[in-house]
Amino acid sequence: MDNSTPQAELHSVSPLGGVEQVFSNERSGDTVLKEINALDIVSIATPRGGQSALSNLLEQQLGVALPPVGQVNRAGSTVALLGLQSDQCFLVTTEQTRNPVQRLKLITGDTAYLSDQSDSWVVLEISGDLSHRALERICPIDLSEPAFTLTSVARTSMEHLSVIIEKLSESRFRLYSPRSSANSFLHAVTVSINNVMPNFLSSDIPEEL
Amino acid sequence: MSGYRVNQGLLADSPAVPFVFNNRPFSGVQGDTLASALLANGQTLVGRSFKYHRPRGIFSAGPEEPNALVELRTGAFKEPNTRATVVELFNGLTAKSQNHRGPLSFDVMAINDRLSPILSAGFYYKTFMWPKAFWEKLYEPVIRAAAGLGSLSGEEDPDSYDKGFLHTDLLIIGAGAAGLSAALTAGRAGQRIIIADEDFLPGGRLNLESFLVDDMPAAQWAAHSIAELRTMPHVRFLPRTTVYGAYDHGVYGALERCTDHLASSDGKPRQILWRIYTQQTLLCAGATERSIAFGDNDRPGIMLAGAVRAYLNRYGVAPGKQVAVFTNNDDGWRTAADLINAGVTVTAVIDTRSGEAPLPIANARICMGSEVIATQGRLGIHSVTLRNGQTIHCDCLAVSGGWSPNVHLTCHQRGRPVWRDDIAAFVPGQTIPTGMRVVGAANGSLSLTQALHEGHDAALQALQASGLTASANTAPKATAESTDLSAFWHVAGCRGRSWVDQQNDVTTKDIALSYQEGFRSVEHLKRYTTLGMATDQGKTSNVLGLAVLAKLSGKSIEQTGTTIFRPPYTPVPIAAFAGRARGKHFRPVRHTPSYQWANQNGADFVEVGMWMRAQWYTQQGESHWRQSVDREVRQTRESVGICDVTTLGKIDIQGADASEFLDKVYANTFSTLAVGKVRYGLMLREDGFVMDDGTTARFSDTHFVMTTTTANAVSVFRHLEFCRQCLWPELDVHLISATEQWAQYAVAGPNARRLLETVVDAPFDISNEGFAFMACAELSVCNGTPARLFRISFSGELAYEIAVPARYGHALMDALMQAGQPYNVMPYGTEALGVMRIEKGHAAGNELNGQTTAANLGLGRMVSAKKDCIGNVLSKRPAMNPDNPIELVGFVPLDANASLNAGAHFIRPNGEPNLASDEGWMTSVAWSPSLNGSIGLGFIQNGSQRLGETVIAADLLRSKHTEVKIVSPHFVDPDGERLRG
Amino acid sequence: MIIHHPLLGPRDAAEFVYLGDASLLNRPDPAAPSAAEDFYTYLHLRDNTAGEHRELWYHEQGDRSWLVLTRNTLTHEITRVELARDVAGQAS
Amino acid sequence: MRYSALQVLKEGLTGNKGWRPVWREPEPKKQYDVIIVGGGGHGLATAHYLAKEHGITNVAVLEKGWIGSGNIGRNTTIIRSNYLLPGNEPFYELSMKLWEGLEQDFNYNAMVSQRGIVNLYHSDAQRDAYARRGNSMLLAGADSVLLDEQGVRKLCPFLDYDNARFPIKGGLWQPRAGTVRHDAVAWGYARGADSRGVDILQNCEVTGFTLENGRCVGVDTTRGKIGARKVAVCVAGSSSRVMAMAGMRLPIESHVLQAFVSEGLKPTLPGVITFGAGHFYISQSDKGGLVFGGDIDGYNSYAQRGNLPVVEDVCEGGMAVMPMIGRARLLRMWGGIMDMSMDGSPYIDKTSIPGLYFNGGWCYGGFKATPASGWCYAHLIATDRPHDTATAYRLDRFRSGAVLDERGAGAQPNLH
Repeated sequence: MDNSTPQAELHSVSPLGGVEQVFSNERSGDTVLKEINALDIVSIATPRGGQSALSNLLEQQLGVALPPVGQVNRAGSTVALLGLQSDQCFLVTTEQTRNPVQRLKLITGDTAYLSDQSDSWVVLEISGDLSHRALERICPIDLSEPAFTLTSVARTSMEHLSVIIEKLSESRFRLYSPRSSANSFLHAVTVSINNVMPNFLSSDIPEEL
Repeated sequence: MSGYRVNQGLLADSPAVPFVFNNRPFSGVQGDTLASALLANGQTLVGRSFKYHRPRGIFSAGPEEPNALVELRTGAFKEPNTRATVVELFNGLTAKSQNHRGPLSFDVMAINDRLSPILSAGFYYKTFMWPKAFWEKLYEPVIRAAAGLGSLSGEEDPDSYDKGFLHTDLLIIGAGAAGLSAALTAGRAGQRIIIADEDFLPGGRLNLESFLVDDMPAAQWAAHSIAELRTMPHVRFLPRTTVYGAYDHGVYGALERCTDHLASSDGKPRQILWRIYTQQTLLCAGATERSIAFGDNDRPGIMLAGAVRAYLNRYGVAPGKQVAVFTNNDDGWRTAADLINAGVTVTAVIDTRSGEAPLPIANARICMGSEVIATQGRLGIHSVTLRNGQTIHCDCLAVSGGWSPNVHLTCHQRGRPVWRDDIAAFVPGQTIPTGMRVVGAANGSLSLTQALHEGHDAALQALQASGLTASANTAPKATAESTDLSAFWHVAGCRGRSWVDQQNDVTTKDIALSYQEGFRSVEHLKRYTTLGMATDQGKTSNVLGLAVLAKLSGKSIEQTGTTIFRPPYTPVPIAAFAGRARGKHFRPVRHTPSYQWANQNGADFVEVGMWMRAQWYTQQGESHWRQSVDREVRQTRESVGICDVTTLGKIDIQGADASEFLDKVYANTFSTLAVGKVRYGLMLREDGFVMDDGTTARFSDTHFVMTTTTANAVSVFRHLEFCRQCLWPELDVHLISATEQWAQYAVAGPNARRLLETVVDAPFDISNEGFAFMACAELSVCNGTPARLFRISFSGELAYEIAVPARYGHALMDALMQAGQPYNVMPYGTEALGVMRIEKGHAAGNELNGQTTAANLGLGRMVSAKKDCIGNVLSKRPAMNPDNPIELVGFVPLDANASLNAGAHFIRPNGEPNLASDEGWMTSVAWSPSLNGSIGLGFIQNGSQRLGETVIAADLLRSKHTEVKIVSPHFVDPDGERLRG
Repeated sequence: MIIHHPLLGPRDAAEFVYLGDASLLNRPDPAAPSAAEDFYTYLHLRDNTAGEHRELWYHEQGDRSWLVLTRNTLTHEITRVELARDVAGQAS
Repeated sequence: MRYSALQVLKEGLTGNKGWRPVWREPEPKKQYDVIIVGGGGHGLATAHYLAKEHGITNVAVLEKGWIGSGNIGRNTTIIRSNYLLPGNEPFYELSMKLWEGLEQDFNYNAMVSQRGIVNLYHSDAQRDAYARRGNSMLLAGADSVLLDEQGVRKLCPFLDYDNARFPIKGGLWQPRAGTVRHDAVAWGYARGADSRGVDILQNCEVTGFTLENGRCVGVDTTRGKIGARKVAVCVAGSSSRVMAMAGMRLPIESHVLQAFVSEGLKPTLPGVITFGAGHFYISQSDKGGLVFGGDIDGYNSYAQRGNLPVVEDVCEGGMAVMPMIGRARLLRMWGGIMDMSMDGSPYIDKTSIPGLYFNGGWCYGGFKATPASGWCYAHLIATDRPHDTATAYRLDRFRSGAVLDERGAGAQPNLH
């Protein structure tokens, strides 16, 4: 960290320092757990009665309409709108800037109320054949089709922590949890993976796979 | 020694497995339970009963076992009260019998048995009352030591446990004939299924009987069916999994035993507690056999007829060399038949029914219309006496009183079972859990063919309900066996005691006495005699007990009714319900962005809710926390200090009607707050008491940022959402928590501005003129990092709070410390924060405890009379506005060196220490470096009118009475010149 | 218990926080002469029905919406779930 | 018949033939001086003290099912008088003193076992609040001891001190607190009341109140109309339903509280222990079962059963504070219906209808209050004046604002 002079630009730290863990196993293949950092997250609240105006605007400017609650609208791999409340969604983008609200405000003007959430969350991605089985240990939501699809998003709680979950593929999930408890959340997910890794000494797991 | 291994049963070619029971080495085979292995080794005596310490043997072959309870494993892994009948044998298993003093074969506590006439039901309610003091000192310790069963290790459970959530369309409980038949039909049609079975060898009684299914041995058919189901991707098979409870709306609790059959858990969870969410459920839990009450029917060697068959057919073990059968139904005869086929001697079949023998039993005495009235043998049975005086030799008596369907899960939502006379048993009633169907023996359909057909049919209905069509198949075929029975409960006129509940030692005499003393409702009977309250929850005894009671009252069993079946179906370890939430992981830990920084700079942390906060920073040469805290206070008041206040709740409030909304939720007015300004806000509950306080800043006409106390961040947010959605939905206002988003630091002290001027980017002006007390701004620091600056003060000093996005928190802390070097800046913790707020007379958690009003806090004037707000109306209730209200004031000891205790109560000098003279209490105390003495805040009647008066701070708990003077709560800078400077 | 959220479908009740009788939606008029009595009744007296009960639940671990459930307090059966915002909107 | 060790011996040797019913099963009379609606602990205690202390014996106790079938037969058997507020503490201390003489009073061994209760604290603020409470208790003549961590270690060495998420910093200890065999309390009071002439009428459900020109003069029941000069309702758990028959709405919600018992174990716990950083309290019964519980489920319910989240929450608390109980098995879980009041404190009061009295709102604290509740209710019924220790238990205290909010949680029943 460079702090030689107070005038130095502030150095940023990610919640988990960019952790990436690979859980290898001959029988089940690799399960990868990875922190995702390069994201801007802005909450967009819709003024009463301003639904369609805002939705059209976003569709024109970003190529994504306002999603209904529980759904994700994506534009390519760079922009996603997560419908988290009936009058509020998260804009998640990989195109980062110093002040995401300022930038988005240029587009939305007075049609939306914006609030920066980029630093509010630790974001983990879990992928591999065991992902589903691992999440089964902590996630109360049915993550299988058709209950939970590739355009689904849900906020729920896991191990006493608030978590937003989306499904990027059948074996790949993205999890957002509050930044301050990032370590507890990482622990919850890693324990889940370890607990479902096949154990060659015990006979109760194989059929499970 | 009587039991022995006749063949290998299903365990052909199983390897030998050594184990230890009561310190003696034994050998069983893979696939044995501890019980079958003990029987195979001729170990008939395995335990002692609860009250009379009677010798007891293995009674059943399943979870209903009342007698064969052992302490399994050793050291911290010890598991008391473990049923030997369900313990899967593993290499090196160690078990001990329980509840005896001295060797199992000679328990000195067996003296109780001699005293049994006196120790009758409820005897303890009638004595042990004199002398009064003797109960805790003498009687109770003796009773307690004698009671109980196994013992805990006293050490932390070293195993780990996990939990999980499963979702399915069809849950099948039990993989016996009915369950497997259903699973095949539904599975083949592609339905999403979970099938759970409590046994480690699924198949239920298919593994215990000598039947044929689809022309192959039943056990083999079960194995094939399971193999087929395992190939179906949409079928989840859970062996060793007990569904223990049925909860609302199709939620089922299940316990999977992952490593209990292994010598070691090998780092994996020992058990998993599953919550299963299902659309439909088939309960295929089978039935449990029950005994008959007759003289001395509890001797080791007397067991259920079906259990004898189970040991013979599944484990290849004959529980005796000379077996007699006592039955009231045809099923009992099958035990005799199977024994004969295995070459075991059957000395007699005694049937309470007259007429023809339903089966031919070679070389056995057949006694129709007869009864066993007595048994002989000390530590094991050696003969029985019949009504006609005949004595019959046997080292094992197989008893069948009929079968009781396992209706438990149908009753977990308060459904009541109904009586069926033809099978003399309770079957599921009309009200059972939504989405559940009951199939096979659990439904009173006791024959194999019925089970197979009902399973198939129920699956068809389940498929239809979820819009699937069955692929063409029919129910598996089996030969129909007869299950005729005529109810028979209690052999009358026996001289010996007739046991009903073997574990709790409840006999027919106890039931009669209970009735005689007026305990005639089944619930009274249960509570007075403890019938059915043992670890088996009366699985083999309840119905028998009801029958005996019914006979006494001349009512039918149906009129007599049952007690309530409650979860769990079989006992579940407490640790399994807790899962991972233990030790340090009991609850999540929250860290602020500069936690690492604080860690590296000598911080000592304290739990504040989920947060870990720095309470002080120890510097070199400081050996006591007070040294650190005093230094932090002095340094702040003299120059400048920095405190991490990130944990305060921050709520981003936006909308066209945001200011109107704030006027409604705050007692004071916010619509008049200018943009760029901050105001202290007081929030009431609707009942008029203070809910929370904090500052709210206005960044634009439509944008406010509210801070809450750390403790109330979540509840205030919830309350605001209630106001927004439920009370004033017409308002355009939106909330989102920004607590996690911003790292926030208080910079306090005379040099605070000078310090900040070096980090705030030009052209922002934070001079006293340009940025006066209670100003706020969005600006940038350290070359463009977006930040928020608030000029507010909790310490009473010239102070600011500066916030940056969390990712920069650590770096900002470094930057501020750098910038502050010329002023000898240092960080201070929550203790110094607390001292300074007490010096300044600010209320905090100890004062805002939900019991105080604005008036109590001296903030009565803040409750606006001009507008409505939450709590306004009810805050005016008379009793909340008395003539002599308690008021928050300051206190100092008359003796300058004396210290103060929070929690002390105030009484007038020379007043008696009693409630009548209680005038209030001390809420917060501190040693004030600024005043160089102890100070306190507290509530006392009419405080504001009594400044200068002396009262006693009475701390009876710590026998510390201190004379204190009532003073203004504003110990430092009462006129607030510093914070405006 | 499972609550069938009108927007999200079935969710475990553990995600929700319970408040109480839906009559709490009908906050009295603070300006009415009977305000003191009205607020006392509104906040404290309950029908406490044994049977169909309309009640307020908050989806704290979800979409943060307040819901009005119609739930039978004898059987726990839930027959109706509405957004409190809609119900309140109709009321006012 | 007087119970004694000698009697037990004598009967034991003569085949226990001589024991007679603990209470009679009489037919209802047409008219009583006092009818008590509800044959639970509080109702039976009220009848006992009406007869014994006030000489009013022409009394009937009406029970819709079997006596003791309410919360007296379904609780965690704890007795204590560790309250904070002056409106509460003297009442619960009176109860404690009555417990201490109870068995000799009604000649029945209810196994009153004063093995103490420790409320653990985990922060300085909690310690200060407990200090305030402990001093209130001492000011009211009760016993109370503030323990530091070492003190708690001496008392309960088996707790988790070294690996705890919320470290144990000490506890507030009341040595005179303890447990009682709950069913026996109902049976003992029934025996005491019955022996003084009180009629205990089981399977006699009240279906309505008889009012004559505004005064309550009796009740309709499933066993016919019964008249009385005074009718005293004492049906915690069903209060709203019963009082609705008199046209009254109450400051009460019905909630389910679950409780749990483990398999029988050899003695392992000294007394009652409550966890201060989660919802968990525990004791061990004379039979050896660990008896424990936690928070209410939190939603209105009359179904006497709860759901899994609370079971898990309670066991998490248990494992957090005493991980040695992990391998003990939970044998049975049940739910009772609580009268949850608006401030967590009960009501013992006249109603707006002359001749009709009300006792309820005990939340989950009714068991420990049984003797004092009966004592004070009997006093109110007999004298029409509240007992000195129960003057604060007014039904209309929310109108005046004189609330008794021990927790400072406000007018939301499921927070108390």
